[in-house]
Order: sequence, then structure tokens, then C-alpha cells
Amino acid sequence: MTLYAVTFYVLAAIVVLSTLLAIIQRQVIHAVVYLIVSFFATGLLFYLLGAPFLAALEVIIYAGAIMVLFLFIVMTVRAESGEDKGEIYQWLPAVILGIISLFVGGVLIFEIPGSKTGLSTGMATPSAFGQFLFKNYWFPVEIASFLLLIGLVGALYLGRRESRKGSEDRR
Amino acid sequence: MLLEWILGFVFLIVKLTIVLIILLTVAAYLVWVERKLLGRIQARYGPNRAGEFGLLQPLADLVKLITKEDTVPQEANKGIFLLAPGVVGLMALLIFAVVPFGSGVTLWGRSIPLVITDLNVGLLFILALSSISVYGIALGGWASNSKYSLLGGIRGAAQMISYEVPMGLSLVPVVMLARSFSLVEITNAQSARPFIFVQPVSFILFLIAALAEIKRIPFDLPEAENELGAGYHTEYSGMRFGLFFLGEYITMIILGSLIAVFFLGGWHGPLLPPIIWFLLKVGIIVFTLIWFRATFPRIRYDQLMNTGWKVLIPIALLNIVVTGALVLGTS
Amino acid sequence: MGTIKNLAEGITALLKGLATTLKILSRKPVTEQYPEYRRPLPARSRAVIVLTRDPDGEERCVACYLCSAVCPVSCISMQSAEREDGRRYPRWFRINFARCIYCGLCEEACPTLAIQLTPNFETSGRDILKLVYEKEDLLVNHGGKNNEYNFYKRAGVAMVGDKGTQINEDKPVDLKSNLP
Amino acid sequence: MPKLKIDGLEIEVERGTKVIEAAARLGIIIPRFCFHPGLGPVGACRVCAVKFEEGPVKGVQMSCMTDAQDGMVVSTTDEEAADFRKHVIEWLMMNHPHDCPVCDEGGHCLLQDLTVAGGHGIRRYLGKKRTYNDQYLGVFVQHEMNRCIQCWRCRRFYQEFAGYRDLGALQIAHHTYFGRATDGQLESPFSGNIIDICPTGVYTDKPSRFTGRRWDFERGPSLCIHCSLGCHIITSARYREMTRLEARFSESVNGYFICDRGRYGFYYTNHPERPRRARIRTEEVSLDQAIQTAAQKIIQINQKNGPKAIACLGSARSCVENQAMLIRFCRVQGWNEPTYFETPTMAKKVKRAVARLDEQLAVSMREIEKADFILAVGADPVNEAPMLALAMRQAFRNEATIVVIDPRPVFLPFEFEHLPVAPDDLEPCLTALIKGAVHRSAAEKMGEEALRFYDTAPAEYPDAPIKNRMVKITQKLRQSRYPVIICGTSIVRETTPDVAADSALLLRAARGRAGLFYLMSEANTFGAALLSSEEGSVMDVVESIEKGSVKGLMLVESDPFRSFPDYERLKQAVDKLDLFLVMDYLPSFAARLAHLFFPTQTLFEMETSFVNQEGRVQFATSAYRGGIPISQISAGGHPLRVFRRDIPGGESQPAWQILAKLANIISLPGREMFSLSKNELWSWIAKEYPIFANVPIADELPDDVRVHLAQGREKLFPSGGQIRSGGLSRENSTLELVMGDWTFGTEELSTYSKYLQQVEKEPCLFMSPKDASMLGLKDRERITLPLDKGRLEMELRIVDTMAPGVIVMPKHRQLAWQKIEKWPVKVAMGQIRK
Repeated sequence: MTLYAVTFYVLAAIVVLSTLLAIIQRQVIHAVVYLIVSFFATGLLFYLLGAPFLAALEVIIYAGAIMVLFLFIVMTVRAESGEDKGEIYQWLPAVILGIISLFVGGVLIFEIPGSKTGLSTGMATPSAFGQFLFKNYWFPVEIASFLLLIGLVGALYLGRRESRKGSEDRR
Repeated sequence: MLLEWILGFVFLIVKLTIVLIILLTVAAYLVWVERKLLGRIQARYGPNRAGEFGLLQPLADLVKLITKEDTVPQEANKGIFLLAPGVVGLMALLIFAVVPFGSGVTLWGRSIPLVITDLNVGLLFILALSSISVYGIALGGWASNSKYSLLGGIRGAAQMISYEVPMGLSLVPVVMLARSFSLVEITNAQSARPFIFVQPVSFILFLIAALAEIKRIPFDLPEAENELGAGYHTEYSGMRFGLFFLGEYITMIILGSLIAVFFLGGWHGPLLPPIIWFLLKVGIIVFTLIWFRATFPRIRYDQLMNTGWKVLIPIALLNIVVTGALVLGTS
Repeated sequence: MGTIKNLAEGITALLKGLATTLKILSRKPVTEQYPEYRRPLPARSRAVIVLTRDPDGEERCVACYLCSAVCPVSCISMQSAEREDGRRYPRWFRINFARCIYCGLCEEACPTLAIQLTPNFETSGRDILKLVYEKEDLLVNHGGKNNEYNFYKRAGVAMVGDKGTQINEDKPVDLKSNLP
Repeated sequence: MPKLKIDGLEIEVERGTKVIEAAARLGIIIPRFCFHPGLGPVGACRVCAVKFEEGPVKGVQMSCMTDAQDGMVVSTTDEEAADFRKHVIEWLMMNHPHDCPVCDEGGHCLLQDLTVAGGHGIRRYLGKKRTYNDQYLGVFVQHEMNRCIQCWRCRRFYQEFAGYRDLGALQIAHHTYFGRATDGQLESPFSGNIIDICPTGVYTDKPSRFTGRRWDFERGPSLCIHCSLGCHIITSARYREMTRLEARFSESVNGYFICDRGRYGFYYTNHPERPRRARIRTEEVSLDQAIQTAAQKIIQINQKNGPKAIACLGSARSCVENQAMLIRFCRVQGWNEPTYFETPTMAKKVKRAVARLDEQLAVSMREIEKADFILAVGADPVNEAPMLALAMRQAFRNEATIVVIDPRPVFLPFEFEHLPVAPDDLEPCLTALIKGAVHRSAAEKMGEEALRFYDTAPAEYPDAPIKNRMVKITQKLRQSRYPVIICGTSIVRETTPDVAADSALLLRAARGRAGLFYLMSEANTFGAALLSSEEGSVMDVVESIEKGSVKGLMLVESDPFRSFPDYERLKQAVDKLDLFLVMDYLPSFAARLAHLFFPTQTLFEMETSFVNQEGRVQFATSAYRGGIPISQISAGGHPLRVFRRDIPGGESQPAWQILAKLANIISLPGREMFSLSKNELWSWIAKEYPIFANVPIADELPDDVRVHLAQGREKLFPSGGQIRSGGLSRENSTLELVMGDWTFGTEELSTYSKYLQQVEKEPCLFMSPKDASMLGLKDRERITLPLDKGRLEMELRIVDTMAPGVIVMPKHRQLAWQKIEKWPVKVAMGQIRK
């Protein structure tokens, strides 16, 4: 086992564990913190697999922006953790689904021959990544950005209506 | 092969240690410099009791901070409360890993680059880490279980994610011109002409956004003493407060370095050795930051948000489009 | 057009501010260096409290409780008592300087000029109990701001002399005679 | 009823009301120095001037001298009147010295207040001031005559209200002097009141001289427990020390004044030897530890000797709460009921008195002032309950006839008829008077028993001199419209309270209105009699100890060594005990002997209630938290500079709380648990004793409530047919020893006061001239008096105002009189020697 493999497995374990912890934490803030750790480790995994740009994006966007918004909301509404311990049957579907996916994962790893073949790690430099994305997938990218634009305009519109109704202050 | 690897590793450790020690010392003395400068700007002496000219003041501060009682408020979320200052300090230190402070020296036949690691996505790395350091503030504020801290934390989170966008966008033209995310590459791209002359708009945008990002006056709303006590670190004491403090001053140095690297041509300069040039540029920027602090009043929260979203981002976007067009046109 | 004008004005204002601070940077500080240079304080400045004595060398304080009553932070406490010769005096008198705000109201309330504030302000220490002064610590050997005043010469009680012998007093009424 | 208008407010008052009082009723307090509601107007100070705008009087007039009349329109704020008042104060202040800082009145001085209120801040008069020499007025009152503003209040109280002559006005005009002819202790036992009423600092409280200012004191309404009257007082405490006590106005009990025993008797609270810590034998332990030990001991004795092997003694000086909790404690444990009285006789007398007092007959001291004929039987007011003497004096001033039937040499500060008869003859003498004044038809109307009572009463008293004097008295009684009978309970016989009550009933039937007023021995004697159901006494307990059936004794604020007649016997009995448990706040003899001692709180440290002798439940708040006074801890120097959480000596707790804690530890499973809440205790009292049901205990300081055993439940005229004819059966060879009280020196609590100890007189034996001449003894000779268990030595006083055949002696602190086997004591004449 190379240093490379060790790093991979450690990171993978961190991702799985912290995600699991994020799910089972009762304190919302703690869940958020574990999720951040998970994203951070995922970013490192990307880096390990030769995609530094993706790694950076993962951290910036998921850990740095989306989770901050989560945190922001949790802090402002001050969601308290429920004191009551959940009934066991609430966990049942999750447990069943988890067992099934573990089983499928096992089958996937040990039985499907594709998992045995070596995978070459290509260094996805930012420019290569950009070239690839905008040359092959310019249309989906444009559609996605258009959707985002619509979302942005919509949010702006809703926000404006809200503030106009309010009062005279010109913020 | 193995020897080579071990040697490289040893060099790395030595380099890390030297940089870390210098960085911490400089950060500590930066406190002294700032207090001294602020004092003089207000026609006072500033610290002048501990040692000649108060030069031992940082040491005294350190002793004080370490020996002070480390209090944790009742009902505070203890784990997160203890973790938060660490996040701030660590992220600040990590950013410095990709900052090049010289062109590289040759020692015992080995060429040693004067950067801890020349990451190919160095710029993104910086952005990523600065976005992570939001957590130190937000979580610290939340975990203190104090209304001042919470308000400080919320303000900090909102301010930092708002200004991350213009900060990132203002750097896009730089990347376009340098055609690389690597900080060394960007520095080298300015060997002839620093980007400040090519991209003055970018420079001003970055300066403003970065000031807001490191929460210095006039953007120190998360700590606003007269409204929030000390904002997110109201409840911290002793060395935990010291970590917040340290983080702030390291980020000042980092901001100086980044502006030097992105806009002032890094270590490039005539006559003087590169490292001196670099330090000079950093020093000028840091002085400017202190000068700003001595001059400008804190801006209002709505003004902060309006400036960020309605002024800086559109200008940054416009700047990207114009730069892009020019770059396409010239190539 | 207005926006550009505003912008220009704003930028000039910022630059002006920066220029001002830069100018002051070169100025000599106005601070006086305290332990090296002790500024002479006026006699009426308010710091450590003392208990003075009257011209006869007796303690002036009669423990009338007015200072403790007027003290806004309740830092003065005492117990009055009667000396063998009938003089009213504080059996103990305590000022908690850790609490005192040096407002000077006690001095103003004092009818016998006993309690006075002095310009001596250097009392800091490490033990808070050392800031609690007892009568022995407070008593001085002089009359403070007014050396002449003697309360008992004007009070009308027989203390520093018999009835009718003090300032502005008639001889005592003779009970045995009906003459006016 | 005149109707007038003061400052635009209309009010209707009784005829004869002064304008100043009418204004006070509206809440307008017109400035005054000489006027005092207890003393009335005199018009000496001129500071109550108001403007009469309309009506029969016009212009600026003294509101205290003007009767309220119809149609008056009065302005108190009129400029002319205000200016007048302002000048009056300036004149009064002309000679007033500038000695407020060394004057104890400063801070609650009427003159100071009005000077400030009048705006007279700076003296304009620069001439010489008039001075006076001061006098020594004794232990209680400090004199500083320079301060006088000639309001005459002191003289009017001292001479007119209280009836003593030694303090008064001397000199004339501008030189008027208030004092005594020569220096010396004031004779009146009410002298302290001149301190209260003096509007400035001429008379100040000597024991509390220079101890503090009014604003520094912790003050609270409380009760005086130095006799059974229960006067209302205000306490002042500072630095954990009770420093001063003043009279509190009470409409129906003491009015505006109190006696010196009440005013200066409280020093037992600060007594330097007062036990403040729990003790096991001589070892000081924590209260909890002592309670644990006591519980173990009690359980041991209970298991070994049964529940009846522990006896409890309460006391009549304890509050209702303590007495009730002790009873509850004993009932829950299954013990015998606690005992409150020394002898079975005393228990019976008090219980009869309590049983006979009902709503219609019982009178308060204010009502006594309105009586026109007062008949005191076996009562010595100045010595037993001084304030009663003042109330009787007010009746005298209203031209009432006052008759005292008592063997002792009774002194009262007014003219009265004294019929000195032996204790056995009190009842015949009383009933003879009643029979002479009441027609038989009145008794007939009241039924058979009344008639029997009337018929058995002797028609006349056999002794000729007294019989002759009774003729005039009977005539007066026949003319009276409101007679009141005052009956003592100390020296009288068992049946006397009943006879007094029956006589009062008869008088009421004949005169239409009559009152009955019992005097009792201690502050809560009435409460003890109401609460305790058995008629046991200390005597019975001592007998049980001697027999060996009682192994443990628990004393709750009781010191039988003081009151039990046979000291030696009691001491031997106590020595036999397995467990001797004492709860008290006094350094009493019993406390010193205790195997287990618990410190309790005095009335000033807890919220309590007492029932006075007319059945009035009265309440007291706690003045301060308790603990060793700072002055005692620091030995006069400055307070110690130590930080501690607890109060030094602050372990004392109300006795009833200690009892509750003890009970909760002893209690077997299934038994009732006691709560430490006062309200819970009171609800128990109300449940067990329905007459307490309407006591408003939830209030912070409830108003007084009178409780009386319901009328009609008692058989009336039980004394019918039992009255002896009296006078004739006296043996000539023996003298009866009567032990009475003195104002100072006999009441238990006040004997611990160092100031009262200074004024108490040497104990002496009183004898009538007839007996003395038979024995050949002279006045002021030292004699020896033989008693059952030894002899006493003291001075002899021959007084002609006492009954022959009787010798009188005080139960004095300085006298070891507890050498008596049994009451009543007969002393063989020949054995009294020089």
C-alpha cells in the first residue's frame, strides 16, 4: 500500500465518518460543523485524485459559501436541539436503506470487474478543466447560468417588493 | 532517491520553521507598530514602558495573555467555543504557505524557492482558506452564548461571504493577465510592469473587499466596540483571545503580501535584493492599513451591504468583461 | 453627473482625512510622562481622604455620620462614641478606598472640617484590604485647608470650656435669680 | 358637628376638635412644636399659624388653639401664614446652638426639619446666644438645655400627663428652664417619654447616646414584652445590636407612650453573656449536631421509659408560635402536654381569668381612660404594669374615682382611695362594695346564680376604719356611669378572677356599662392559658422527677430557677435527670446547667405574635437578623477585617423552628412532619384553636385582633355561695408573706438590662406600723426573715399604707428568695428578728 493509498483511505474514512456524524447529531450547529469537515475532506480527495481546481471549488462553494448560509440561518433562528430522543422506528427506514446501500456497495467493489482495473489519474489543471468544460459542455453551462440568472432576478424581485411595502426609508 | 526525498523534507521543515517564527514575531511586533503609530497619529507616545520605546511590549502582552484566566461562559457550547479561535489562527497561518516572498536562492547547490509551496491553484487556495476562516468567527460568536457575540458572529459571517464575491471577482482579471493561478507565476508575470498600473480598478476593488474580509476599520462591524462590546470575541479571554488577535495581525501581513504579489509585482524591483523589495511593499501596505484605521470611521451596516452587492460586484463584473475583451483583442 | 460629483467629493474627503492624520504623525506628542514628571496638583483636587485635627491637636471628627450618609457609594463607616470627658468621637472610622469615587461630597457635608480630600492620589496596591483605611491611617497632624477652625468653640456644648465661655455666648442663665 | 374647609378640602369633625387635628385627619400636617396629640394644645410655640379666610375667626391664628367651627375656611399655604411661620422658626432658632453634629436628635429632629423646610438656612442674628447649664437627670435622660425652644411638652407630659412633680419649668420669660430643682435621677418610671416628645435635642436617650443616626438604624414595629400589656414599640438596631427603643402609637393599647421598663429593658438581647451557640454540656457544637444528639437522647429515653418520661416546660414570655409548636410537638410525640405555670394555683387563676374575659366586658387601656370609677383588686399598676397607671391617671384627670383594694403599699401618681386588706379579704371587700352599690333587683334580673352570688356576698366589711371609708366609695360607685374593675392575678386567691368577673357582670346589669381588665404576670400569659389544655404546673413536674417517672426535661425559653419557690428542691430534681434540654436566649441559670443547650432568637430577631392580657393578638416584625454585635466582637475597636459567609453568633433560631427540626428527626415513619413555615404553623393553630381562626396571619404586619373564649360557654357566677365573710378569722400569731413586683428589678427579661440594674432599688421588706410596733422593730433596720428552707436578710420599711397582718417583699433579682416550700407562706411573728 503506497502513501498515496493510505492518504486516500484516511480521507475517505473521514468523509464517511463525518457525514455519518452530521446525520446523527442532534445539535444543528454540530451537524453543520461535521458537514464542513466532510466537504473539506472531499475537497482534499479531489486534490488527491488530481483535480486541484475542483478541490478548491468544492471548498469555496460548498464549505465556504453554502454551509456559511446554513450556519447563518441556524444562528439567526436559533434552532434549539430537541431534547427528546427519537423513537427507534424513526431510524428504521434509514437503517434499512443504509444496509441496502452498503450491500450494493460491497457487491460493486468486490464483484464488478470494473472496480479491479487501474484508473489513471489525469492532472486536471484549471486551464484543461476550463477548456474541457467550455468546449464540450458550453450549452449546459449556459443553460445552468441562465437558470441562475432567473433565480437571481426572481430573488431580487421578491426582495424589492418586500422592502417597498415596508416603509419610506431608502436603503 | 530516498536521501533526496528526506533532504527535501528537512529543508521544508526548516523553511516552515523559519517562516513561522518570522511570521509570528512580525505579527507580534505589528501590534507594537500599530499601537505606536496610532499613538503618534493621536499625538501620544504609544507603548513606551516595557523596554526601550516599549519594544518588549509584545513580550509583555504575550506573558499577560498566557497567564490570564481562560474563562468559558456558563451555558456556552464548550467544544465549539474552544475550537473557534484555533480555526481563525490556523487558517491565517495556512494561507501564508502559498505566498512567494522572493525569487529563490541557491544553497549548497540546491535551488530553494522562497515560497513554502508553489501551488498551481494558489489563488484559489487562498480564497478557499479565507472562506473557511468565516467559521472561526461565526462559530465563536454563536458558541459564546452572548447576544453581543452572536450579533458579532452573524455580522461577521454576512460581511465575509458578501465580500468574498467581489474579492474573488476582482482577482479574475489578474488571473486572465497572468494566465495562471500560481502566485509565483503571477509575480513573474509582473516582472516588467506591476498590475497596479494595468488594473487600477481591480486593485482598488481588491483593497476594499480584502479590508472588509479581514474586518479592519472601516469595516470592523463584527467587533464594533461601542455597539457589541467586542463582537464575536467578547467572551474570550487569555490566549484564546490572543489567537483571534494573532489571526487578525497575520491576516494583515497576508493582505500586504497578497497585494504585493497580485498588484505590486511581488519581489520584483530594481537595485535592491528581491526579498527587501517584497518586505518594503508589504510594509507600505500594512502602514496604509494602520493609517486607514487612524483616519476612517466605521461605516454603517446597510452601507456595507449596499457597497458590497450593488457597487463592488457590478464594477468587478464589468472589469472582467472589459479585461476579457481587451485580452482577447490583443492576443 | 451628480454621482460623479458625489464620488469626487467623497474621495477628496477621504484623502483629506488621510492627509490630516499623516500630518499629525510628524507632530510631537503632548503626553506628560507620569512617574518621571509629576504634575503639581491644585490644593483642591480630590484624592485620598484624611481626617484633620483642630488647633488644640484633638481630632476634629465628631462622628456625626453626615459623611457616611451623603456618600453615594457607602464607602464610609464609623461608630461614634463618647470619650470620658464627654467629647463625641469616632470609636472607629473606616473608609473603603476600593469603593470611594473621590466625589468630595463627604468633605462638603462635614460640619467640623474634619474630613478633607487631599491631592495625593498614589494609593494603588495589590491587596484590596490595604485600600480599606482605618482611623489610624486617616488621621493627620494638621488642620488641612483651614487650620483655625474649632467646632467646639462655636457649638454651644460644654466641651472645650464651660457653657457661656465660647464664641458669641452669653453667660448661663442664673436659676436662682429672677433679675433679668 | 362642625364642618369646615381646609385647603379646599371639606371635613366634618366632632365638637371640640382643634383645627390642627382636623387638618391632620385630612393628611395635612401643620407644623407644630408644642402641640402633641397625646398632650393637647398649649399655644406656646406659635408655629402652627394658619390663615382663617372665612367663618367666625379671621386672619392668622394658631390652629392648635382654635376649635374647629362651622363655616371655617382655612388655608395652611397662605403666604401671610407661611411667612409668619418662617419668622417664628427664625426666632426659635435665634438662641439655638450649632451643635447638630454632636446632637443625637440630629436626623429625626422636628426643629431641624422645620428649619430646613422653612428655608431658614443662614442665621441673621449675630448677637450673643443665651446659654443654660445642664443637669444630671439620671441614667436614662441626657440634658442639654441650650437646645430648648420652650415648647413645654416635657413639663406637660411629666407633670400633667404622668403626674410626677420632680421635673418642671423653672425661671421666667426669656429664661424659662426645664429641669429639676437639683441634679438627680428622674423619679418617674415614664421619664423616657420626654425624649420621644421633645421636638429637639434637649432630652436625648442616654444609653443609646452617640450610637448612630436614625437613617442608619434597622427599624421595625415591635412589641414590649416586659409586662402583660403588650405596648407597641419601634426598635432600632445597628451593627447587629439593638440600640434603641421608642414608643409606637397604638390606638387602643399604649397610646403615644411607654414606660421606662419597656424602653430600657431590651438589653438582654445584647447581653454579652447571651449564649449564642448550641452546647452539649460545656462543649460548643453546631446547631444541627446538637439537634441530632438531642434526638438520639430523646429516642433512647422514649424507648426505655416510655413517652411520658419527658416533660416540657414552656414559658409565658415566649411568643404564641413557640408555645403552640411546643404543644404540637408534645402531642405528636405522645408526651404529656407542656407546662407553663409554676404552681397549680397560678395556672388556675390565669385560666379562670382567660375563661371569663369576653367581648363585652373586656376593656382596653383607652377605655379605662374613659371610665369614671376604677376599682383595682389585687393590682399594683406602677409596679406590675406601669402603663396601666398612666391610663388610670388619665381617667383620674377626667374626674374618675379610683379605688385600690390591695394589701401592698400601692403608690399611684394621682389621688386614689387605697383599701389595704389582706389577700384573703380582697374578695369580701370587693363584693361588699358591689353589694352596697348595686340594688338586689339588678341581680334578680340576671337569674338565680347571680342572686346567689349577691346574697352570699357580705353586706359590709368588718374592719371599722375601712368600713367607714367604704361608705363614701359606695356612694360614688352608685353614681358612676362607667365602672371598670381591674383585677390582678399575682397575689390574689384562686377564686378572685371569678369574683371580679361576676362583680363586673353585676355592675353592668346595674349601671348599664362596666368593664373588666385583668393584669397578668407575663407578656404571653394569656396565650399560654389559651393554648395549654392541662392544668399541670412546674410543681407537678418536680414531683414526677422525684418519683422517677420523668427522666428528661425540656425547657423552652423558661427558667424555673427564677420563679420556682424552692430552689434547692428544683436543683436536686434537675440533677437526677438523664436529659436536661434547654432552649433560651438568656444566660439563665437553667441554661448554664443544661445538658443540651440550643440558642433561640429574641423577639427582635424573629417575626412573632403575643396575646396581651385583654386577649389582643399583636404582632411584631423582626428588627434585625441577629448575631453577636459588632461592638462585642471587635471589643470597641474597628470591625474585624475578615471575610466570612456566616454571621458570627448568628446560629440562633426561633425556638419553634428548632422544635420543628427536632420533631422531624425524632418522628417515626407515619407521624406528621413539621414545616418551617410560619403560615403553616398558624393554620395548625387556627385548626386546633378556632378562636384564632380570624387572625390575619398572611399580612406582613397584621392589625391587632382580640380573641376571647366565646361567651355563654362558661357557667356564669360560679363563685356564688363561696365568698368568705373575711376580716374576722385572722390569726394574730402569723404574718402572711406577699411577694409582689417592682417596676425595676423583678421582671425576668428586664433584670438583664444593665441600665435598669442601675436604677433598681435595694430589695426591702414592707410591714405595717401595727405589726412593727408589736415586734418592736424600727424603720430601716436590717432584719432576718425566716423561710421554710433558710433565712433572708434585708432592710425593713414601715409603711402605713399597707394591710396589717401582711408583710410584702419583691421577687427581686438581688434576693435569693426561692427558699419556700409552698404558697401561701405564713411567717411566725416572733421569728422576725433584727
